Amino acid sequence: MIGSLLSNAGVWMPLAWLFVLVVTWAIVYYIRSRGEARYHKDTEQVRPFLAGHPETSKAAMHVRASNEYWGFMEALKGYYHPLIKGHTGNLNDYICWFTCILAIVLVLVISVGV
Amino acid sequence: MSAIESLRLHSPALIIAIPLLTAFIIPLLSKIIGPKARNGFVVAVLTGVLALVLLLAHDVITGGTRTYVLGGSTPLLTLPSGYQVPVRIMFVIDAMGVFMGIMCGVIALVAAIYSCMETYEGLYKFYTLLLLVTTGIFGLVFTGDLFNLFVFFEILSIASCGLVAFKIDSPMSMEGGFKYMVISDIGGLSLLVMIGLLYGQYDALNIGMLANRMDYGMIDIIALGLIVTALLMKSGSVPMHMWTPDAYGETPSSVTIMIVGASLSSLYALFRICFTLYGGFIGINVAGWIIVILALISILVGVTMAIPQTDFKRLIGYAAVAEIGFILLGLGAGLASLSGNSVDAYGIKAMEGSIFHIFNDALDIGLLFFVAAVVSYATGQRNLNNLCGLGRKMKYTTFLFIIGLAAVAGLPPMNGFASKFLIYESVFHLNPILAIIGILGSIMMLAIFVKAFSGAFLGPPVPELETYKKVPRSMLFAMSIVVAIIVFFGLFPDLIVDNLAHPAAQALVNHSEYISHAIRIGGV
Amino acid sequence: MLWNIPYIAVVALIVLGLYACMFKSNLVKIIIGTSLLEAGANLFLITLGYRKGGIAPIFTNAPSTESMVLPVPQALVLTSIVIGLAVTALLLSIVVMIYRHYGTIDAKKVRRLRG
Amino acid sequence: MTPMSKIVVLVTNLLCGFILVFGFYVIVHGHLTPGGGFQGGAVVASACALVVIAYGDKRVKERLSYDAFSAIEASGLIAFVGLGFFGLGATFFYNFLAVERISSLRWLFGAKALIGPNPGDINTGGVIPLLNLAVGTEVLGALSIVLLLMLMTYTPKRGEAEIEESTAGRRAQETGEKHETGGN
Repeated sequence: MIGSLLSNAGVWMPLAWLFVLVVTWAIVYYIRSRGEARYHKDTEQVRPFLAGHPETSKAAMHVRASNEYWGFMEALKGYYHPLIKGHTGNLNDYICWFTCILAIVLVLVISVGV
Repeated sequence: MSAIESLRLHSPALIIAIPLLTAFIIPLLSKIIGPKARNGFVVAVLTGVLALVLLLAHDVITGGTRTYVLGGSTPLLTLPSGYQVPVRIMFVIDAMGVFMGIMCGVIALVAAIYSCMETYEGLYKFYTLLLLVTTGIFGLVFTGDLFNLFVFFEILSIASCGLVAFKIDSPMSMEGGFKYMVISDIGGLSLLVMIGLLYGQYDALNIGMLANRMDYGMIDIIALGLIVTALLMKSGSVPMHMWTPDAYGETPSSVTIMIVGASLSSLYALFRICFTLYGGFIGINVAGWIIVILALISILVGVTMAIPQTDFKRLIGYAAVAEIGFILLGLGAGLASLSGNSVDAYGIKAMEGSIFHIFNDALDIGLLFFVAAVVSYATGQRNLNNLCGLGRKMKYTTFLFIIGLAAVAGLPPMNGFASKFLIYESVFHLNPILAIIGILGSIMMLAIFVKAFSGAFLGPPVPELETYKKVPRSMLFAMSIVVAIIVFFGLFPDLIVDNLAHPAAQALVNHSEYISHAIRIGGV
Repeated sequence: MLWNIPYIAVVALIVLGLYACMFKSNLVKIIIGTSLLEAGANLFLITLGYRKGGIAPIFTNAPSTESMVLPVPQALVLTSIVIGLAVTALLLSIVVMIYRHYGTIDAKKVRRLRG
Repeated sequence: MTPMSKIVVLVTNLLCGFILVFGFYVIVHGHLTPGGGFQGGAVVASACALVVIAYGDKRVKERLSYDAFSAIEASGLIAFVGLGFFGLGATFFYNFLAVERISSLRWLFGAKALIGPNPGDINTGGVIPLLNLAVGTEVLGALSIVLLLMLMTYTPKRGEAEIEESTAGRRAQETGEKHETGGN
């Protein structure tokens, strides 16, 4: 059938997938529209309740890009520190990596191929 | 013979000669006609070349492998009377070569349209380099001669190093260009030593003739190890990948997609040499497993290294390394299950997935680099920490970034998912761990671009980013072409896989058919 | 033993070139290393085409008695030398620009792109 | 670079003619004696190098303009690929001059070459001498540009260098490429 990608273990039909997506979206939207329309924009409801503390400016609250995954990188410090140190940016190291991999590949291929 | 007929007959040579000719007409022309007319001329030439490539693709798909002998009395005269060895330089174009040709035609056209708004001085040299990279990729993917492969590989490297180091004012692009060129030079020289090794033994440079005469002695094994390492370095698999973010991050915004295309065409060279030259070699499964292991490491390292990045383009550079890992995964799986002239059902599907992924990867990573370039063009900022709340003002760019993000991370409706789906399903049968790490890599890829998306586009409008330059329409037009192709391939992947990727995988696996075309006695 | 001395020279050149590229931190020495590598590859191609007692493969006024050396590797080396020139000229002009920006050509210092 | 002494300038004036003649000899006789496009072009470019060294960069900048050599280079390669297009009757880069079919073009490099050792008649080789000429002009232009560019970027430390530094610095700000040094 047009638009169906066969791999030997399964099939992927993007059009059918989209159709199902649209149907579920329609159902969800219908359920949402049945709810009570008590939410009004830019009114008292929108402001966060901070127990009386002054609200800091939105720009200051925005999580900047580099501390987005702060926890992830803090947890994997043992893995990240050597990895970042490994990327030295020094051209000599790039070529050292090349010769090491060349040696390993030659040993592997010769030991099996002969 | 009608014009169309002669075009169809000579199309392989024209596809390479026309960009080369325009590459050197432009310096002369730009003295006469204005910049607008020159941009239009380049775009017109590249659309013509893309049309020629599609014409050639139609011929190759219906008519089987095409050979074109440069300089022979008829295009098919591979062995003139009285010769046992094909002497002239030949183009042997099978489904795989033409698939890569379509990729190169599309990305060259998109890069040319995108760069209509470039504001560097000495811009005509920019187009000369762009067209030289296009000629290099076309030559690399069409040629049937090993030394010709080396020459086009070097044309590609020198021209794309010229593009990487084009902004002579910024010290970073100088450093990136220098590293790129030394790495490509060492890769090219090991390719030359490999050619020496094979030529010394079999006294033939034609890939078909060599594959026919190979008997896989000790020297051929050394040559295989040398060339696999050199091409893995040039395409950026892990331990030798560190030049990739340096070079991709510093290229002028419109041609990063061409440098990505250049490293993908060195992946094509890896496909060609491993399958066609060393197809019958028993030890090729070992090389397949080496490539699979390096692919896994490059998926993991590429993805994890992208998370701590703050520079937008460097982050996408590391994502490109992970994408190369996915393609190598499919390639390695295909190689590992290759036996003589046939591959089991899962191997073919893995190769189809990775060939299709080459095309998708070029488009997705190219689109993301275009979005990064538009963001740095509009706000002048490259560091993600200073960007905030661009989504409000640059709505269309945000929409494009979401599509690019979904495509690279392999979310269902996009083309990334179609090719990764093929790779995971078939690689799972080789060894379940491969598919698990692949899916983990895709999820982490999504995490990276969620970080880039929320960092740059979400959040409140920040006062210092208020004034930003309006994004020119030629950039948006180029990006919408790429998005249209991505969505089309996402919704109808079987059109591409059945018509192009499957014959390409088939053409690679049974290399004897390739050999018969290359050394057809007497020519028809 | 005598006939494989060129091959020993090829191995020596390639090893020297790689050594220079790997351990020398001066950028110009890295370029010298790449051109050493290139010289090694070219010498390898030339010695492949050698025939004992052969003369240069030029037909113009060639003495018809001796046999000639294989011409094909020499054509390959010609192209490789042209490519080597282009690469070295490009690398040297980039090193000139790097010196203007960084003020140094030490590979340990020229690495703002890292991490 | 400061211009050289009077003697060197005089010798250069004498030698330049001979170098150019020898360079073009090597280009044109490419299909007979060792040489050809690239080697001959390199010899001619060495004449340009001699002039550049002898006359110093001030006078060279007025006389030898970058655009002229760029035009030579571009026209050389257009001629080379154009000759390839001429062969499209049969295939690309087909040696249409060496074949007896086109009798009218017989006089231009169309004679039959003897196989094996021969005295070397220049009128043989079909398109190859023309291709050598095209490659020769292309390489001549390209190598002279390389020499001129190397000359222009090289400025002695005193005087001019500071101006050069500031212009490079100012241009960096103009293009808005703000890279914080020290990396991330």
